Amino acid sequence: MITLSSYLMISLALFLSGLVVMIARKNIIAILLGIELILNSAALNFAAYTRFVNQNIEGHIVSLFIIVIAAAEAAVGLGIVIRFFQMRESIHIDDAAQLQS
Amino acid sequence: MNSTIVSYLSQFDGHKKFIAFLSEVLGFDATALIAFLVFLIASIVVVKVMALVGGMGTYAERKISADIQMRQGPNRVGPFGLLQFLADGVKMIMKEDVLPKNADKLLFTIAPLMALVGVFGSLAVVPFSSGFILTDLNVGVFYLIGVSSLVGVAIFLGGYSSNSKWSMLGGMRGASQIISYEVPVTLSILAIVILAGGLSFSTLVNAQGGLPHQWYVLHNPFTFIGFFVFFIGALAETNRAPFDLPEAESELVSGYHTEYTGMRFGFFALAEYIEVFVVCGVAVAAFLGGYKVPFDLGTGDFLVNTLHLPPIIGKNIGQFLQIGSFVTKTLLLYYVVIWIRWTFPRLRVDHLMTLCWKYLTPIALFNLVGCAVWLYAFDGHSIWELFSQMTAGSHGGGH
Amino acid sequence: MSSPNLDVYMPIIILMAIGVIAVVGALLVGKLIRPHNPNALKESPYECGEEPIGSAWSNFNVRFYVVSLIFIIFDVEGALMFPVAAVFRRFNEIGEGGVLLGSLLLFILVLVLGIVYCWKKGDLDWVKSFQLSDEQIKQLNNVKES
Amino acid sequence: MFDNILFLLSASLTVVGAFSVVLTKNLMHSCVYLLAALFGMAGLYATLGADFLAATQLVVYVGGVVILMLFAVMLTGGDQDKENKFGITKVPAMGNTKTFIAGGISALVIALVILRLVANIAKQNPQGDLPNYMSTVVEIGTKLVTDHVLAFEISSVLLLGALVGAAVIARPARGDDQ
Repeated sequence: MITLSSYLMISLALFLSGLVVMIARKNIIAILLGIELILNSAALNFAAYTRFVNQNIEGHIVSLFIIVIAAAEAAVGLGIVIRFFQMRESIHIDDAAQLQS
Repeated sequence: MNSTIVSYLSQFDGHKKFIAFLSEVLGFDATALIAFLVFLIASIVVVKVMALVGGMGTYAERKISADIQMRQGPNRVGPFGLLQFLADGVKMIMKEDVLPKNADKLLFTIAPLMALVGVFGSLAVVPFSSGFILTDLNVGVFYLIGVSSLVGVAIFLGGYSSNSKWSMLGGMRGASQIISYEVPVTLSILAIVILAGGLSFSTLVNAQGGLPHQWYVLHNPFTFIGFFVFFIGALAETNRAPFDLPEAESELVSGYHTEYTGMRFGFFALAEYIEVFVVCGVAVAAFLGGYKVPFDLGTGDFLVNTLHLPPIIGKNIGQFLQIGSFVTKTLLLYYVVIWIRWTFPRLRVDHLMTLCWKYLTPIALFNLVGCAVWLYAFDGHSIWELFSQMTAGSHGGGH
Repeated sequence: MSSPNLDVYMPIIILMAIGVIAVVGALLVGKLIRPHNPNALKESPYECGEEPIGSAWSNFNVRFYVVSLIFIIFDVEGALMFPVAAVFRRFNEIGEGGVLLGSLLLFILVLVLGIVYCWKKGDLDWVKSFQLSDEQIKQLNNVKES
Repeated sequence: MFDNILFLLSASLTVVGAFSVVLTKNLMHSCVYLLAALFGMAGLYATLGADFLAATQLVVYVGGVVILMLFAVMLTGGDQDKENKFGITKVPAMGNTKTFIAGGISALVIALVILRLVANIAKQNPQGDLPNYMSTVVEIGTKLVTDHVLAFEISSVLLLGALVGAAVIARPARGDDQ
């Protein structure tokens, strides 16, 4: 039987994977992959609640905007990564710690 | 709501009786089982026919090119060389499967799989007739755009995983070309969606008629240009000449599948030929009237009323006429695609990008705006309806 | 109808499964009948008979990224415009088409601004660095003459 | 019956893809596993009756974001563990045991917190039914130009900003090319 909890569990799994990727990886592109996973888990939650709880299409619209924003975020983030690589010849996150002294 | 081939079948009495009989024998509700079996059989039929189309595509390609270049073409295997593609297939299976030493083995294996899955997934929404459409999703066109973009990823991965410089160049070029030309294609389809008022293929087709002046390609000037933008974009998206830069023989050896041998190469080639058929089918469905038969023969009412056939037979004959109409138009476009390949020289890569971003995309945007304004200004009437109204109006004024 | 009817997705799954089975099956069947005698030369990447130097996985020009960047923006805008385009006709039939046309045109206008910017800045040119200005060509000619 | 099959297939594809993104050591592979996870997400949206979201997921992620990621990987020199030009030895770019332990512990803590919250929902087990939509496309389109028209227009401005910003950032500085 498929219930709301099963979708929430999948969403949780996606979120935790994204979290571990963001913390454990030191490659900026890999961190962006983690962010995509987390955004997707949020979008899945909205769609699942739409289906099971309030039957309101607004959840789908929020999910749609999450997808839009995720795409824009990926575009800008990867642009920054590429610029950073051109300047430092590295995509290691520790090389981007200039302000940290 | 979504209609499928099962919902078409379920309007016949025999289907219901069969389900009732089977449910009685098996002791549970057999509707789902029958639906699965019908889908499975229909899918296998479609895949077999498409494999045949892909195989015959290679044969047709050689015969037509031979015709254009005044040669004989394949003529040894079978009558007129018709069985050439079977010989090619056997050869492909018998070929040694070489895995380059430095290749990324996982990606090297799944790249052809991804190409084939993407193309097969897009087959599910191709409207062969009003009944024989595997599934008529509400988001049909949009789904097709999405799932066929798997082919772009597959080409990139195929180029990347070979770890050969030619493949890598071909893969990068291929991916950037496919994604670039997706923009004008999407915008052209968007213009048609505005006119038809829906995303499913049945909406697109049913908004058109059987005769050429009822097709969307002649609906108004914007769609007329839009058809050519779509067709050029579709040629580029399927890596057909004159846009076959990812596999340009003279500069990149064989492009993204340089290192692929045997069956793996065969799957890439098969995916490409089937994809050509699919995009030709989309062009037919969106612009050239789809499965509509002139004078509404396709619904079967005409046959039932004049020839006094039973409705069920009339309806099925109508379906076959629709399939014939769709397939004929699609294969004609397929011929044009092959004809173009052997007539035009290949573009240079910077010309390719200039054509896409500086010509096709602005034109497609202009068409989109034009179609939106046209729908608003003329209530969606086609240019012919406006003409006939005008002449009728002037007659009325004269009297 | 309470829950969505998911049977419409069945053919997609079946077709994709057929695709997977076809690939895996053909490769497995082929394994039985095809020859397999690899050697070092056969397994090295093809470079027209030369010894391959280095890996092919190296840096590429950034213009590939700019192209895919413009593409993804268009893609997302297309995704937002599709549902609006699908309801345009319905709105027009009840006489509310003007509002929708206005919002759609505004949306497209902003989209056009983006592509005009990229056009002006030369991001759409594939070979920007090879197009010399007239002055540079004159300089080059002077160098040749002297 | 088929509902469950579709759900199980999509869910397993999603979860296995997501976990493989965590576990693999190869950046290119993790991009492909991400593709699998996002593809499975499209199936999950389909099981939720959100057909337009499923198609959008396919178009935007499979066709767009993943290709962008793959291009970015290629533009930054494939997946090799490059040393930076100062030659400082650091943690490998794809992480080592220490970083994974840190990530695992934080994930465990957050998982416990979230599970505590979700437990209430699991007890209630809401079983709403979808209303009989014509199609979600029409509903979403209507909402986008009536209630959410501001968000619709502003998202175009957001995308314009993203396009201009990313193009400015990524564009090679004057003279870099020559």
